[in-house]
Amino acid sequence: MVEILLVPLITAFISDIFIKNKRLVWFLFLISNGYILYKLYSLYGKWDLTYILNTDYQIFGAKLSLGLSNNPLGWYFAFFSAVVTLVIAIFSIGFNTNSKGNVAPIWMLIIFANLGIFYAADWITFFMMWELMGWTSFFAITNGNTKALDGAKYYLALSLLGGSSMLIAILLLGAYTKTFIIITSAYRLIQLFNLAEGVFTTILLLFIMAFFIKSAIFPFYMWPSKVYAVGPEDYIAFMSSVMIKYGIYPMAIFIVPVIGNLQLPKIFNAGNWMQYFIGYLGALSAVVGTLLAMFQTDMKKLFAYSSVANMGYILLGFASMSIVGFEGSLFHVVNHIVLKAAIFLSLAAVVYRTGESEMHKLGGLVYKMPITFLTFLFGIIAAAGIPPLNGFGSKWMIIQALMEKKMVVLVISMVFASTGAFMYLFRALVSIFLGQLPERYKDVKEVPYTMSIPMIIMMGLMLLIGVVPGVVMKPLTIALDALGYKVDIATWTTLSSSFKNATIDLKIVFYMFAMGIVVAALMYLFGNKSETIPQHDNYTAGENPIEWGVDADKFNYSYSFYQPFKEMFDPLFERISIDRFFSSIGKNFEYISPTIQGLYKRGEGAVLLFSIGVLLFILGGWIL
Amino acid sequence: MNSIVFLVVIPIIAAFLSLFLGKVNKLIAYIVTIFNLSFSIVVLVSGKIPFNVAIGGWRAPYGINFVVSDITIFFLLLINVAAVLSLTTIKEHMEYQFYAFYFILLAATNGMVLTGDIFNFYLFTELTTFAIGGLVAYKRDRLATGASLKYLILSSTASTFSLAAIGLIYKTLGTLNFADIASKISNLNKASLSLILILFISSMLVELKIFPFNIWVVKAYDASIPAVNLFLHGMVSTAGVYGAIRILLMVFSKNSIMLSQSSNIANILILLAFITVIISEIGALTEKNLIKVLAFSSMAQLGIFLFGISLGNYEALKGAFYIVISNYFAKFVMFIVAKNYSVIAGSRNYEDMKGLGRKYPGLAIAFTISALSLMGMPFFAGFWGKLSIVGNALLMDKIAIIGVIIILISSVIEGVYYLRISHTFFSDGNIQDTKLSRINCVLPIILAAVILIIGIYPNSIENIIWTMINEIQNTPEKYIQVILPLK
Amino acid sequence: MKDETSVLVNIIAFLILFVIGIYIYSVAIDTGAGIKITDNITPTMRVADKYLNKNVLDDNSTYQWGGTAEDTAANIVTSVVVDYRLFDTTLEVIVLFITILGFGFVIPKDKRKIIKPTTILNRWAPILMLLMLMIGGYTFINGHLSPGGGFPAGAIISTAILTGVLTGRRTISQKSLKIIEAITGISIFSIGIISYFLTGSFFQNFILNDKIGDLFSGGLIPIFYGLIAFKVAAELSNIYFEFYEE
Amino acid sequence: MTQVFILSSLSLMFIGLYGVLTRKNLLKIIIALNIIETGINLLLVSFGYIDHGITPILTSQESILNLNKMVDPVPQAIVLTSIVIGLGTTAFALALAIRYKITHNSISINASEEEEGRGI
Amino acid sequence: MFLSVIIAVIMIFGAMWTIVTEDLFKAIVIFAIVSLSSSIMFLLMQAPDVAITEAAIGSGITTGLFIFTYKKVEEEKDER
Repeated sequence: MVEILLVPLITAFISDIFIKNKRLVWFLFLISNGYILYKLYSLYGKWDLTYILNTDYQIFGAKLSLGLSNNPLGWYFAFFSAVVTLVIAIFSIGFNTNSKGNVAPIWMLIIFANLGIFYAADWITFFMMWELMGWTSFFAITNGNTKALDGAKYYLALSLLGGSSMLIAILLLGAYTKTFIIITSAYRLIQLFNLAEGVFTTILLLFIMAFFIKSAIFPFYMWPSKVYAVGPEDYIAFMSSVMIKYGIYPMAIFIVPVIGNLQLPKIFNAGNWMQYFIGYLGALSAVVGTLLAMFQTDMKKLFAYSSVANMGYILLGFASMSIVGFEGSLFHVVNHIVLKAAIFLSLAAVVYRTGESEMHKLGGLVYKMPITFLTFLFGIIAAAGIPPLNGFGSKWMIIQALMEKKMVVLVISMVFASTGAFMYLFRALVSIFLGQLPERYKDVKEVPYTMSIPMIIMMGLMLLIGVVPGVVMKPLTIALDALGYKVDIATWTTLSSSFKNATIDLKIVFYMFAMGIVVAALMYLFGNKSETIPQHDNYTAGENPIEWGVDADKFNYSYSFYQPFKEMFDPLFERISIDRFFSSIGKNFEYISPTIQGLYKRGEGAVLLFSIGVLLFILGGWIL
Repeated sequence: MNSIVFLVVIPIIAAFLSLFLGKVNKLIAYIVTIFNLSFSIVVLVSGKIPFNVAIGGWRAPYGINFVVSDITIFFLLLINVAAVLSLTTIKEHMEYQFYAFYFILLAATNGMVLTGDIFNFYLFTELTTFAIGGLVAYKRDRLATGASLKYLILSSTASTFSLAAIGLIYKTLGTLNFADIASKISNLNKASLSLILILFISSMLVELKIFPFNIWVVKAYDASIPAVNLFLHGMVSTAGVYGAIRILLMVFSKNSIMLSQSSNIANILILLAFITVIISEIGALTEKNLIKVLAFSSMAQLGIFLFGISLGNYEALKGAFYIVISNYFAKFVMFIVAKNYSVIAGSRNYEDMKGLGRKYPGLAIAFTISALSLMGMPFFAGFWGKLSIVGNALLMDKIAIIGVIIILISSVIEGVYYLRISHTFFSDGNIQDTKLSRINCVLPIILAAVILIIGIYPNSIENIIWTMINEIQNTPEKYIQVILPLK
Repeated sequence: MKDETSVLVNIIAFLILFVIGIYIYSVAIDTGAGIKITDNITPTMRVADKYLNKNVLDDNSTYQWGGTAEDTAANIVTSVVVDYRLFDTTLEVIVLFITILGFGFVIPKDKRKIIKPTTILNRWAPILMLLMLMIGGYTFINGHLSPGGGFPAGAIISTAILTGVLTGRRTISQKSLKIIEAITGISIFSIGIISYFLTGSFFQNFILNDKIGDLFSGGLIPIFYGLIAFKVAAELSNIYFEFYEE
Repeated sequence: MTQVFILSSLSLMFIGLYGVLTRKNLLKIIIALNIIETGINLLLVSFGYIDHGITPILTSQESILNLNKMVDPVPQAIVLTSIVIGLGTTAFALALAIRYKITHNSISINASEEEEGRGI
Repeated sequence: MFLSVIIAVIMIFGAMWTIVTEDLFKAIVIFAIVSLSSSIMFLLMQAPDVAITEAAIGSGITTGLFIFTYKKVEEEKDER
């Protein structure tokens, strides 16, 4: 089992040596990803495989032993992220032929950490992989260009903060429950609840803070927009789809079981206050994510906030604490990996060809890049949760579970968020692909084969999971069953909801939609053609706005698409801005630091401070 | 094993000889340092480790004696290895005074670690102060004179404080020998003991670079030539750390590991420790000069070390040892890399060193590895130290918990500014092609490899540290019967 | 002229000293158990008792005037400085060596004018030099009998050389001073090494069986004091050469 | 009798410390440092002093008889060394002060360290 | 007995005066007096060895050094 971790490490080392020639390095990257996928596939079902490495490093009196275990949930996350990583690997061979920096070695290290996180058996290994992933992703994001520095610095500070809060939580847990193994520490933590409630809540809150920072949930939702806009696009596709799930996995394996069977008084007999706390945070991040996504002009930032919203849905699924809700959110995890990867791959293709990521500067690419358009369209439909594609199933199960638990406020916020999703997804589709093609992109061609094939694979995946959810649900339910949850194994095409005998058969839904598309295509072919007028004529009466000294793109209809909607929410966002709060903390530190440097640079108060130090000792030694 | 005194005598004789041999000095410096290192290795291997050497034939409490125990040998090796490594960075011809100062510094730091007599320890500290004062002032330009003068004034006032403490110890306990003091310390009046402790600790903390006492650090590091930075870091602060362990933990703490009888002095030490950490991290945040950044960061690491020591339990002490080791190797790599890059880029400002990481990847990777180890990232040596210090501090009283939280926040700050520096190394910049000889790329890579090995597989270091902690655990009894059996 | 920052610093300094003073006072009058810093402990309760009775090695050996003892220096302070704790004094010589070396290294060397010595000084210079040399010689030769010792002797001899420098007479060149300094330093430590080979432990006194009180008693002590005297004299006169270089 | 010695040396130390803390002129600071050194030496010797003690030098047989009235020799040995350390510190500090005067062309301690002022 | 009190008083006032005076040369001279009186104090404390050393080194050489540096520092006469 340990060779699945060794392979990425060795390839990282080798590709670091041959960093100069790109072809070999990216080819190695592809092979190792393929190997990992194959190895994961062979590990399916063998849940008792463990690998223990005991060092004689003493902590709390006992010798520390680091372990990896093939737990079912870890396998589930690892397998599906490996599938998507393989596809991205194929894509990035073509993408990186002419890019400056080479992110492959760092990316291999991140994949090593990725597998380590999903397979860690005890908290110390988990923490080691977590921190390794933290700083390696900093180097992957910046990858040599300095304009990415302050966004990456922001992300680094947050992830280090998350890491430290998790370190405190792990050590408190280790001290009070005498074990670092994740599963046993969960059970003992529950007994600890009635012994020392204060410690219990601090441990839980610190864990939740660390996981929310990594998964960009409500209080820490700002970093994705700063980071996704500047990083290398193929790595960002990996980061936005897989790496944002690292916070969700420990929630699923540790926090949810602990909160689930806590004997806390139930509020409106739906769930204890912890569930509501998580639920409201999920709802907030869904709503805020959607709203902010609407106001963005950069397409990568737009989809960064859409990731925040989707993380919100997953949390809502956890908050319902019902089996169907839990399954729904885990199913949504895979759906989101697939659809986010598809969307970011197509964005990468757009950036690869046009080099532009501001939406109002693009337009009309549908004629030049049809396959990218189709992938983007499928991604949009899946993200919006429209039936034939995979987004629908998980959202449907989550809303069912929330309704069954009568958490009405959460349901309303989820529905508001998914309708909001229509708005910004449609806006992205229209401004990038539809509309008129600016002159400068006249000679844009479709991306080469090595990049369009993975996009087609992604489309196929989305359709497959959409129509036959069993592909994901069957391994998921088997995994949950192996973990000890009372769950019945899902069938290939039907999804069971939390109400009695209300299942839904997705094959029929697919047939209906197929017929709908056929009718739409007929109407389009035989309807009267629309004649195209140059875009700028309609408001500049044939004049060329450049003579007015104004940037023509600002007049593009998709410039501030939802201006009225934005004015409605602006007063809200002006006053409370979490983003300003965090960056102001950073600014304060940078403000104090010159004064301290001044103190040390002059250095003439040395003896005075020496005697003040002696004074401090005397006051301490004498008075205290 | 009386010949251990050669470790101190040979460098002093070499110092006298260095007055005449202008050109040959560098060769003699190598010979003497390698002699010291190999001699201490022979003593380590000889296996007669806890032994006591009475100088001049007079037995322990009456004459001066050298004590060699597990901790002594460990720190002796650290100092001598540091001396050999920092000699390799001296390229150009140095005047004979530089080598005289260097020999005396070598003799003094070895003596500080070996001696078992408190006045002798004071004398060796004085010698180190003068040697470092001379070395810092070696460039004799504006910055160096100011730094050396202010360091001298501060350290001579500090030494008068420790002289007063020695006088008080002699007046009350009547002896000057560490072991004798350790055995008689408990029948001292509590107030008098805290007075003696305060005087002694205040002069000790000047060398340990703790907040109110460390105003001299940044100026001294910035004003001196790179080789002297390595001396300052490798030899002087290691000897200072040894002094803190030997005196604060073994001599003045009777039975409990509690740093001192009066627990509130320990609380003040914890308070000062984490204030040093947070202040030096914030100070380094916007610092542009690479050497000053390293000076701030070494203050922070020693702050964490003092925090680990004064927590008062053995696992936190083990963490403090890990921090010392990781800081020792990491800072070595960083100073060498800083020297090489500032020679190429022409200025010590890390923004002008853009793109050097691409031209000399070995150095930049070594720098990043040591930066990560200082930040306490897993898979590097610093992590094991941070783990046990944070773990044990959480279970202590309130002030320790606040201290741990502040230390973790400052390690976040440290992470931000270190990775920003290593990012500027790797980012693309136009650097004209001055050829850097391959051999000084090798040294940082080896040291970075050591950090990595300790990080991944800490067992080897763990056993060494536990032998030392066992020695501290049953301190006075084992220590005294090594020195005073002849009574 | 005093701007307000220095007034503030003065007040802070007063405050600090006041608090330290009160603290020391409170420790002095503390009534807790255990040895306090104020109760007078006579030398007999200290390590010094063995030095006074000269019986460090075997406990009940006594001595009388003119007889032999462990360490036959009549002046017990010299016995402590040069015999029992000799290593401190050798380190002391190194401290002086380093600081004077630093002094010569750091001081800016620029052209200095020579003031013509007054006639009185000119006339009296040789007599003064002789006088100084005699006093210096006396102090270190019987350092172990009467008070005085290596360090003051060196200072006095160096003043002899100072008068030579003042009156412009070329007594000793700087080069030879450096040589003397190095030779005496090395010989101090080589005696230590010889005693290591002879008697197995460093700086052990290997000339024994002298009698207390007579001139050449005290084994190695007069030799050490002589070497120290010459070394200190050489070093200090190095300083004087800095004063009045031609 | 010993009270006078201890109190006077303590006050010397405090005056010296006050001088180091407050004076701006470098030479003044070094003088204050020397005053602290002298104070410390006096303090150490006064620790060893006993009332009506006699000098610890054996002049004749009867001085051997009343050994217990002799003053403690060990602090005197320490002070011998510490005086020479005081000399060393002063010499080194003064040389640096002269160099400081040339490079900073002012001997007040808070002359700024940055590049102005002619340096040799 | 009260000789020691007189010497102590001289020392303390001399020390205070040295610290307080503005003129550098006067400070050096008074410092010489203080160190000489401390050498006498050593004599009163039955420590002749230390007294001689203090007299020779403590007041002799140190005062000479101070005067030497005073001459070098005072040459430019622009003491700010």
